Amino acid sequence: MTPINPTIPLLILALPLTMFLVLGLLGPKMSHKAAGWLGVCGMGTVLILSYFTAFTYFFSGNEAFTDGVNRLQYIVFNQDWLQFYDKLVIRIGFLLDPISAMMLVVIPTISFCVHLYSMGYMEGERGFQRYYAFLQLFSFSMLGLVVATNIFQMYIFWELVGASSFLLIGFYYQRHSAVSASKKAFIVTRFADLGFLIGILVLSYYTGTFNFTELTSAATANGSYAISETTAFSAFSSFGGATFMGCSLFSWALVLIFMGGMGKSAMMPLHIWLPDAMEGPTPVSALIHAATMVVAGVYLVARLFPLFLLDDFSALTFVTVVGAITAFYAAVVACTQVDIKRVLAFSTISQIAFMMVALGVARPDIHHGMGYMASMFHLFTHAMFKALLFLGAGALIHAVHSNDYTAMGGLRKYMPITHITFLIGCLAIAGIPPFSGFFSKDEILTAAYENSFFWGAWMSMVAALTAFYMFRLYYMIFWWNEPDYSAHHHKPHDAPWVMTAPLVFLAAVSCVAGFIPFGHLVTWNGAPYTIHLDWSVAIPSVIIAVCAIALATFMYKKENPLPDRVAKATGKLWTAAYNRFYWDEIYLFITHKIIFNCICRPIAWFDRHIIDGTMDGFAWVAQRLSIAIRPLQSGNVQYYVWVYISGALLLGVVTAFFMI
Amino acid sequence: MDYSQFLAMKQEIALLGVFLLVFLYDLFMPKNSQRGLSGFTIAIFAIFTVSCFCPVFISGHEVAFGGMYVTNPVMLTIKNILNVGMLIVLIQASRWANSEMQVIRRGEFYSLMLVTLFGMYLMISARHFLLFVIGLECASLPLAAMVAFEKNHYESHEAAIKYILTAVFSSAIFMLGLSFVYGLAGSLYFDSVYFALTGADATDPMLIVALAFVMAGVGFKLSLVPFHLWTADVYQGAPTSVTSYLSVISKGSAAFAFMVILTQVFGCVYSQVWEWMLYALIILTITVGNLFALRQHNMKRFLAFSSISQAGYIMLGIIGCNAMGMASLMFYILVYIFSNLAAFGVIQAIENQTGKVDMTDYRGLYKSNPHLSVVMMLAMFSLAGIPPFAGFFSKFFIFTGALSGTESTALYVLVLIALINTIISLFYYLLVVKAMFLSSDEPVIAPFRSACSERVGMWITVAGILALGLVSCFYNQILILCQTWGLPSLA
Amino acid sequence: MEIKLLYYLIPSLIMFCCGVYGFLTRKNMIAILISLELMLNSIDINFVVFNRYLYPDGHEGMFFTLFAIAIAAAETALAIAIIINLYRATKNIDVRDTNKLKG
Amino acid sequence: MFSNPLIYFVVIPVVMLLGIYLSRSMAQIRSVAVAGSILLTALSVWLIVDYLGLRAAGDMAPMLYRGDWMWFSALNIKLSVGVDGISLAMLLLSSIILLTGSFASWKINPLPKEFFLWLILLSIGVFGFFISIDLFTMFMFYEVALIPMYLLIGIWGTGRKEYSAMKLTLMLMGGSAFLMLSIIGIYYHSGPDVNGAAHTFDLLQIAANDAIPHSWQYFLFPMAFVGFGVLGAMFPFHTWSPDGHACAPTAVSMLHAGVLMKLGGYGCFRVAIYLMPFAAQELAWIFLILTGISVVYGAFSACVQTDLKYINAYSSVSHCGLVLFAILMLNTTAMTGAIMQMLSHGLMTALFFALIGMIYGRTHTRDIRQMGGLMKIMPYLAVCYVIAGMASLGLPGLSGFVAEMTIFVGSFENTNTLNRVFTIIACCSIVITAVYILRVVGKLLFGPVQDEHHLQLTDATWWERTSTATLIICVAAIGCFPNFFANLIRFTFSPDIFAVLK
Repeated sequence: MTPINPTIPLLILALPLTMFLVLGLLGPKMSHKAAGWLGVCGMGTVLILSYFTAFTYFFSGNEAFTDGVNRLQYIVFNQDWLQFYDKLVIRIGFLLDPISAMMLVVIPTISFCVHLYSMGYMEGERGFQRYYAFLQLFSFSMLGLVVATNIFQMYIFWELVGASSFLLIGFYYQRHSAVSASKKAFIVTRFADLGFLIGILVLSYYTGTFNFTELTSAATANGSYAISETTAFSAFSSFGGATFMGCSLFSWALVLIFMGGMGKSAMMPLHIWLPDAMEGPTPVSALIHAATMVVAGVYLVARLFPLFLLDDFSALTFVTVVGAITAFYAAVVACTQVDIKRVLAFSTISQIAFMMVALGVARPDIHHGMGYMASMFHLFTHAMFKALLFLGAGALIHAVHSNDYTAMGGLRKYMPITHITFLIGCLAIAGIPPFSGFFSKDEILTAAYENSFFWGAWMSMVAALTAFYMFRLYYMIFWWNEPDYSAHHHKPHDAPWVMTAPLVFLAAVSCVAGFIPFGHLVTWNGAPYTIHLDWSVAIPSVIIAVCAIALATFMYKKENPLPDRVAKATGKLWTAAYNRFYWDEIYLFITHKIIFNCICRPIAWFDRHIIDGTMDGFAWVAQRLSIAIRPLQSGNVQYYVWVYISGALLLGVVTAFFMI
Repeated sequence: MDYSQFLAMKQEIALLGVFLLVFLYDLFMPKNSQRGLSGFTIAIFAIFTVSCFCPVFISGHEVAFGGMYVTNPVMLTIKNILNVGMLIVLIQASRWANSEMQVIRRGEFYSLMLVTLFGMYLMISARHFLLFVIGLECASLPLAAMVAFEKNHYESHEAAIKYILTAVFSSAIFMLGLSFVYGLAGSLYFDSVYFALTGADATDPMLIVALAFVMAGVGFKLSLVPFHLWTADVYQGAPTSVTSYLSVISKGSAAFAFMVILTQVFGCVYSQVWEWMLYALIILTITVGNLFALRQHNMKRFLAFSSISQAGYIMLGIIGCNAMGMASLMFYILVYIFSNLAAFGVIQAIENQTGKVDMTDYRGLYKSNPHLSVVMMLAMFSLAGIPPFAGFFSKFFIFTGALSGTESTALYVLVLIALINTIISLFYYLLVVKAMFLSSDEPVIAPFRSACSERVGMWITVAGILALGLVSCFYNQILILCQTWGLPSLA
Repeated sequence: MEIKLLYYLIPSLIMFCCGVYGFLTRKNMIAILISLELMLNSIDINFVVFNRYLYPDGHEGMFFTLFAIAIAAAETALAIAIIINLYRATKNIDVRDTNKLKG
Repeated sequence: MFSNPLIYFVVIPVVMLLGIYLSRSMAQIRSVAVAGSILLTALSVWLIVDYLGLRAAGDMAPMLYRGDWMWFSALNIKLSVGVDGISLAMLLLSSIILLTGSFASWKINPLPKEFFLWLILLSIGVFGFFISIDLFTMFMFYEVALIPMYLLIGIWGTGRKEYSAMKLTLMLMGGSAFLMLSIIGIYYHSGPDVNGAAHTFDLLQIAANDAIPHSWQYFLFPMAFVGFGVLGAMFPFHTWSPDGHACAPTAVSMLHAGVLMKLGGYGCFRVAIYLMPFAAQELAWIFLILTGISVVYGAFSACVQTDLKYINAYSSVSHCGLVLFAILMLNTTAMTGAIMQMLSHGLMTALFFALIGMIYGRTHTRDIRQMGGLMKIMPYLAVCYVIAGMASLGLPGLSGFVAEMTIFVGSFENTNTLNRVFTIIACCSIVITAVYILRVVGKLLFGPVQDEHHLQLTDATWWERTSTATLIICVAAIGCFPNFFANLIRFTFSPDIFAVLK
C-alpha cells in the first residue's frame, strides 16, 4: 500500500504552477477580485493538501515514514527530467522527510496568509493579477525547492525562487529604487549561485550522483531511506582525498555549496540585497524575504548536514563563523535604521544567522545534534513571527503611507489589533517566554554554549541586541511622539479583516508554537528525543532580554533627546552602522569602478578598436596597397615594357639563383 | 605529300570556310544588303559551332604534317568551348557592329575575328613551335586592328598602339626564348624538345632563362603579372565587343596553350624549375590583379583587372600537371567565358544605349533596369565563386585540381593565398552589386529595353551560369576526355 | 681563323639589347618600331647560327627564320598603320604622350 | 530521388521561391512564405517522430534516411543526404525560425518580394547544409547561405548597413576560404570509398576510414575549425557579428543569429572533430582557450553596450562561444549540451531579435538610454522580452538553463586542469549574463517612461504575437522537457560513431 496518494504531493506542486499560468495568461482579462480570490483559493487548497501531507508524514506512523524509532525519508515520486549520462540524472521528485514536511507546513501557511492579506494591501494596485501570478510562481518554486529529491532539483527551484523574488521586488517597476533593488537581489544571489553550481559540479563529479538519498542516506527495507553516516562517508571517500589549494576538495565543494546558501540567506558579505529587497510590496517581504526564501540557505545546509559533519567540522566552522559575524553585524545595524522594513530586514538577517550558527555548532554527539533541531525550530517559529511583524508593518505602512517611523508614533491608539499582534511578534523575537521565539532561541543558545562558551556568549549578546532594537522599533511606532496625522485625509486605523485576520492567526501561532515538541519531529538523523529546557541558559537569556527591553523602554517610550545624544556620543560608529558599514558603497565601488570601468569598458574598447580595428586594418592595408601600386599602371608603354623585360629577367635570374 | 592529312584539320578547314563565306559575302553582296552581314555571320558560325559537336568532327588522336599538328578530343573540346564563347561574342557584338559608325567596317571586323580564332586553333593544336608562333601571331595581330576599330575615339588608337608595341616586343622575347630552346634541344618539335631536355641539367641557366622568356611570351597573352600592364589600357580603350573577346577567348586559348607548353615541352623540368616560377607568377597575378581592381571605376577597366586575377586562378590548373588539372582548367575557362561575357553583355547593352561605362553610373540600376542588374549580379557572383552559380564549381575544381596528387605543403600554402585573395575579389565584385542594388540614389540610367541580340546573349550566358555547375555532365565529360586523351607523356 | 658560334651570338645579343634599349628610350614610335625590328632580326641570327653550327643536319632554324621575317614584316606593317591612324587623329607620335589610359 | 523525405527540405523552398516570384501581391507573398514554412516545420516534426520510431525499432545506423546520388562522378562528389537526431533538431529549429521570421517580416518594406526571395534562398542553404553528408554539397550549401546576407542586410538593413554587410560577408567568406582548403585536404586524404573511388567526400566514409594522416590533421583541423568558427563567432573572429546583427533587418537577424551561426558549431563537430579525432584531441586546448575567452569576453562586452542589438550580438558571441567550448570538451555530455545550447540559443536569440525589431519599429531607436518604461506602454512585448532575457540568463524551465547545465556538468567531467579552469571561468559567464540582461530589462522595460512620444505607441499586432509566442513556446518546451531533446541528440555522440569519444 502506498503510504500516501502521489496525486496529493503532485497537486501541491502543480496547483500553484497552474495558477501562475492561468493568472499570468488570463489575468489581464480578469477583474481584480476574481484574480485575487482565485489565487487565495488556490493557495488554500495547497495549504490543505500540504497540511494533510505533513500530518500524514508526521503522525500516520506509516512504516514508510518511520521505522518505529527513526523518521525516514520517503520519495513520493521521482521523474527523470534530464539525463547527463547513465548515472547522473536530474530528476524532479518529491521527498518527504522531517524538514521537508515541516517546510510544507511553513510555506503554504505563510503564503496563504500573504495571499489573503494582499487582497487588502494590494487593493486597486495596477498589475494586481500579475502580483498574484508571481506569488503563485514563488510558492510553486519554494515548494519545489524544499521537496527536492536531489541537489540539482534544488538548484533548479533555487533559481526559480530567485527569479520570482526578482519579479516581486521589482513589482513597482516604474520606481527606480525598486528596479535597482530587484536587479541587485538577482545578481547578488546569482553570484552566490555560481558557487552553488560549482559546488554541485564538484560534488556530483566525485560522488557520481545528485540524489540526496545517495549522498546522505541509505535505503531501508520498505523503500524508504534513513540518514546514514555510512553513505555519507562513502560520498566523502569518493573524493579520495583530492585537494585544491591546500584544502580538501570535499571542503571546497561544501563551502561552495554553502556560498549559494549565503547568497539566498543573506549572510555576510552577500547580505546587501536583502535590505534593498524591501522595495517590494510588504506582503512579499513577509513571504519571501522574511519567512521562506531567505531560509533556503539554512535549509540547504540542513539538507546536506550529514556531509557537513564529515568534513572534520571545517565547513561547519565556516558556517558558524559566517553566521556569528552576520548575526552581530545585522543586529548592530538594525539598532540604527529608521525605515521600519529595513529594521525588520536586518533583524531577519540576524535571525537567519542564528539558524546558521545553530547548524554550525551542532554536533551529533551533543544532545542528539541539538543545534540542528534548534535551527529548524527557529526557522519555523521565526517564519511565523517574522511574517507577523512584516504583515504588521505592512498594515502600518498601509495606514500612514510611509516606511519611515519618524512618520509614525503613538499608533497604539488608532490601530489596536495591529498594536497587539506586533507586540506579540516583538516579544517572540526578543525571546520572552512563553512566546515561541523564546523556546527556539533558547535551544540555539544552549547548543552554542555546548559547543563552546565563546559562541554561546556571542549569541547571547546578539540576542540582547535583538530585544533592544525590536523594542526600539516597537516604541518608536506605537509610543514615542504622535506626529500630525491630520495631514492625511483620514486618521490611521486598523486594516480590513482580510489583513487583520492573518495577523491574528500568526500572532496566535507565535504564542503557542513554542510548545510544539519539535525534538520528536525534526532531528538531524530522524531519531526523536525530548527537549529539556536548560535553565542555566534560559534564565540568564531571559534576564538579558528583559534588560534590553527595559533599556529600549527607557530610551524610546517617550520622546526625549536621549537617542540623539547616544547617537552623537557614539559618533562615527553610529554613522557607520546607520550606513550599514558602507557595504553597499564597497560593492558599488567594486562593480562600477572596477568591473565596469576596468574590465567591461576596456574589453569593449579593445573589441571595437583592436580586434575590429585589425579586421578593418586588413581592408585598409589592401586599399593602401592598391593605391601604392597604382603608379605601376603609368600609362606609358615604354614603362610597361621595362617592367615586362625586367620581370622576365628577374624571373629567370631569381630562379637560376635558387637552382644553382 | 599525303594530302589526306589535311583531313585531320577538318575543324580548322571548316573555320576557314566560314571565314571565306563571310569575306566573300562582304566583298560581293550589294551595299543595300550589307545589313544582313552580322546575321549571316552569326548564322553560319552557329551552324559551324553546332556541327563541331557532331560525330563527323570527333576523332581520336590525329597527327598531321610530320607531327607539327595534332588533334584529339580534348583539343576539339577546348576549341568547341572557344566556339561557343565566340558565338556569344558575335551575338552580343551585332548591335554595335550594326551601328551607323561601323557599317562600312563590319566585314573586316568579322573577318578579323574569325582569323584570330583560326590562330587560336593553331596555337592549341600546334606541336611544333613554328606552327605555334604562327598561330600566336595570327591570334594577336588582327586583334590590334580590332582594338583600333573605333576610328573616332582617341582611346581606341592609344590602346591599339600600346597593344601592338607590347605584343611585338613580347613575341620578340618569346622567340628569343625559343632560339635558346632550339639551341639547347636542336629541334622545335614539342616532343623532341621534351626528350632532349629529359636528361638535361635543370640548373642550366640558359634553360632557365629560355623558360622564363617563353613564359613571359605566353604570359603576355594571358596577362600574367608582371606581363600584364597593357591589359587594362587596352581593355578600356578597345571597343567593348573586342574587349570581351580579348578577355575570354584570347585568354582561354592562351591558357590552354600555356598548359600544353609547360607540361608537354618542359614537363621534364617541372618540379625543378617552372613550378616555382609558376607559383610566383600565380601569387603575383592574383594579388596584384585584385589590388588594382579594388579601386577601379570604369567597368571595362575593372573587369580587365578582374580578368588578370582570374588568369591567376586559371594557372592553378596547370600546377597539378595532370588530367584533373587540365580538366579543371578547361572547365574554368568555360565557366569564365560565360560569366565574363554576361558581365560584358550588360556593359555593352548599357554602353550602346547610354554610352556610360562608369561604376557610379550603375547606382540604383536595379530600380530602373532590374533584369540587367540581375544578370550583372549573377555574373559577379559567378566570377566571385558563389554557389550555386557555375563560378563556385569551377573555383572548387581548380583548387581540387591544383592539389590533386600532391603532398606538398607549399602548394597548400599557395592555394591558401589564392583563397584569401578570393575575399578581396569578392569585395570588389560586391562593389558592383552594391552600386546596383544597395544604393538609394535615384538611378542614373533611365529604364530601357535592350536590343534583341543583347537579350539573347544574356539569356545564353545566364543559362550557362546557372547550369554549368549544377549540371554535372559538363565537368564529368571534360574530365573523362582529359583522362583519356590529355597529357599522355606525363608522369 | 675559325669563326666560332660565339662570334655570332655576341653581336646578336648586342643587337637585341640595342633594340630593347631603343624601345625603352626612343620617343618617336617609328624609332621604336625600328628597335623592334632590331630585336627580331637578332633572333633570326640566333636561329640561323644555331642551325648552322649546332644542328647542321636539319633546317628547322632556317625555316623558322623565314617565317619570323614574314611575321616581323606583318607586324611592322600593322604597327605603322596604327601609328598613322594615331598621327591622323592627334598629329603626334611621341610615345610618351600617349598615356591617357592609366591608373 | 523524390522518395527521400529529406529532399523536400530543398524542394519546398525552391517551390516557395517560384511561388514568391510569381506572386502578385503582398498577401500572396506572405501566404506562400508562411504556408511553406509551416510545411517545413511539419515535415521536420514528422521526421523527428518517425526517426525516434526507427531508433526505437533498433536502427543503429549513424544516419537515417540516407540517399546517395552521384553528382560529379569524376571526383566522387555525391549528393548524399542523411540525418541523425542533431540534424533533425537543427532542421526543426531552422524551419521554426523561418516561420517566425516570416511573421516578423509581415510588413517588410521596400521590395517585399525580393526580400522573401533572398530569405528563402538563405534558408535553402541552411536546410541543405543540415541534410548533407557529402562535404562538397555541405560546403556548397554553406556558401549559398552566406551570400544572401549581403543583400538582405545591405538593402533592408539600418544604420551603417553597407559597411556591416560587406564586413560580414567578407569575414564569413574568409572563414570559408580556410574551410575550402581544409575540405580539399580532407578529400585527398580521405581514403577509398566503397564504390572504388580513391577519395571520397562522404563524411561517414571518411570517418569510417579514419585515414587522414596525423601530420595532416594538425594542418587541416585548425583550418576547418577556424573556418566554421568564424561563423560560430569564435574570438577573435567575431567582430562581424555585432555590426552585422545591428544593421540587419529583423528576420535576417533572427535567421542569422538563430540558425546561421549554428552552422558554425554544427560544422565544427560534424567536420572538424568528427573527421579528425586525433587532431581534435591534440589541439582542442588552443581553441578551448579561444572559445573560453569568447564566453566571458562577449559577456563583458555586452555589459557596456547601449544599442540593444549590440548587446544581443555580444551575448550571442558569449553563448555561441559556449557552444564551441562545449564541443571541444570532447565528451558525450558536454557535446550534447552544445547541441542543446545551439537549439536554445537559436530560439532565444531569434526571439530577442524579433522583439528588438518590433520595439525598434515603434520607437525608432535602439539606444537603451533613450527608452524606458516600455512595460507600461507595450506590456506584451515587454513581457516577452523579460522571458527572453530569463531564458538567456538561464532560468530553469526555459531552454538556456538545461543547455548550460548540461554543458557545465559535461565540461566538468573532463579532468584536465585547463579544461577545469576554463569550465569555471565559463560558469562565471552566467553571472555576467545576468548583469547585462537585467541592465537592459531595468533600463528598457522598467523605470519611468523616458520619452513622452512613446506613450502613443501600440502593443504587438497579431502577427508579431504569433511570431513571439511560437518562439516562447519552443523555448519553454525545451526548458521543460529537456530529456526528449537530449535523447534525440545523444545517440550521435556515442563512441561507436564519434571516434574522438573513445
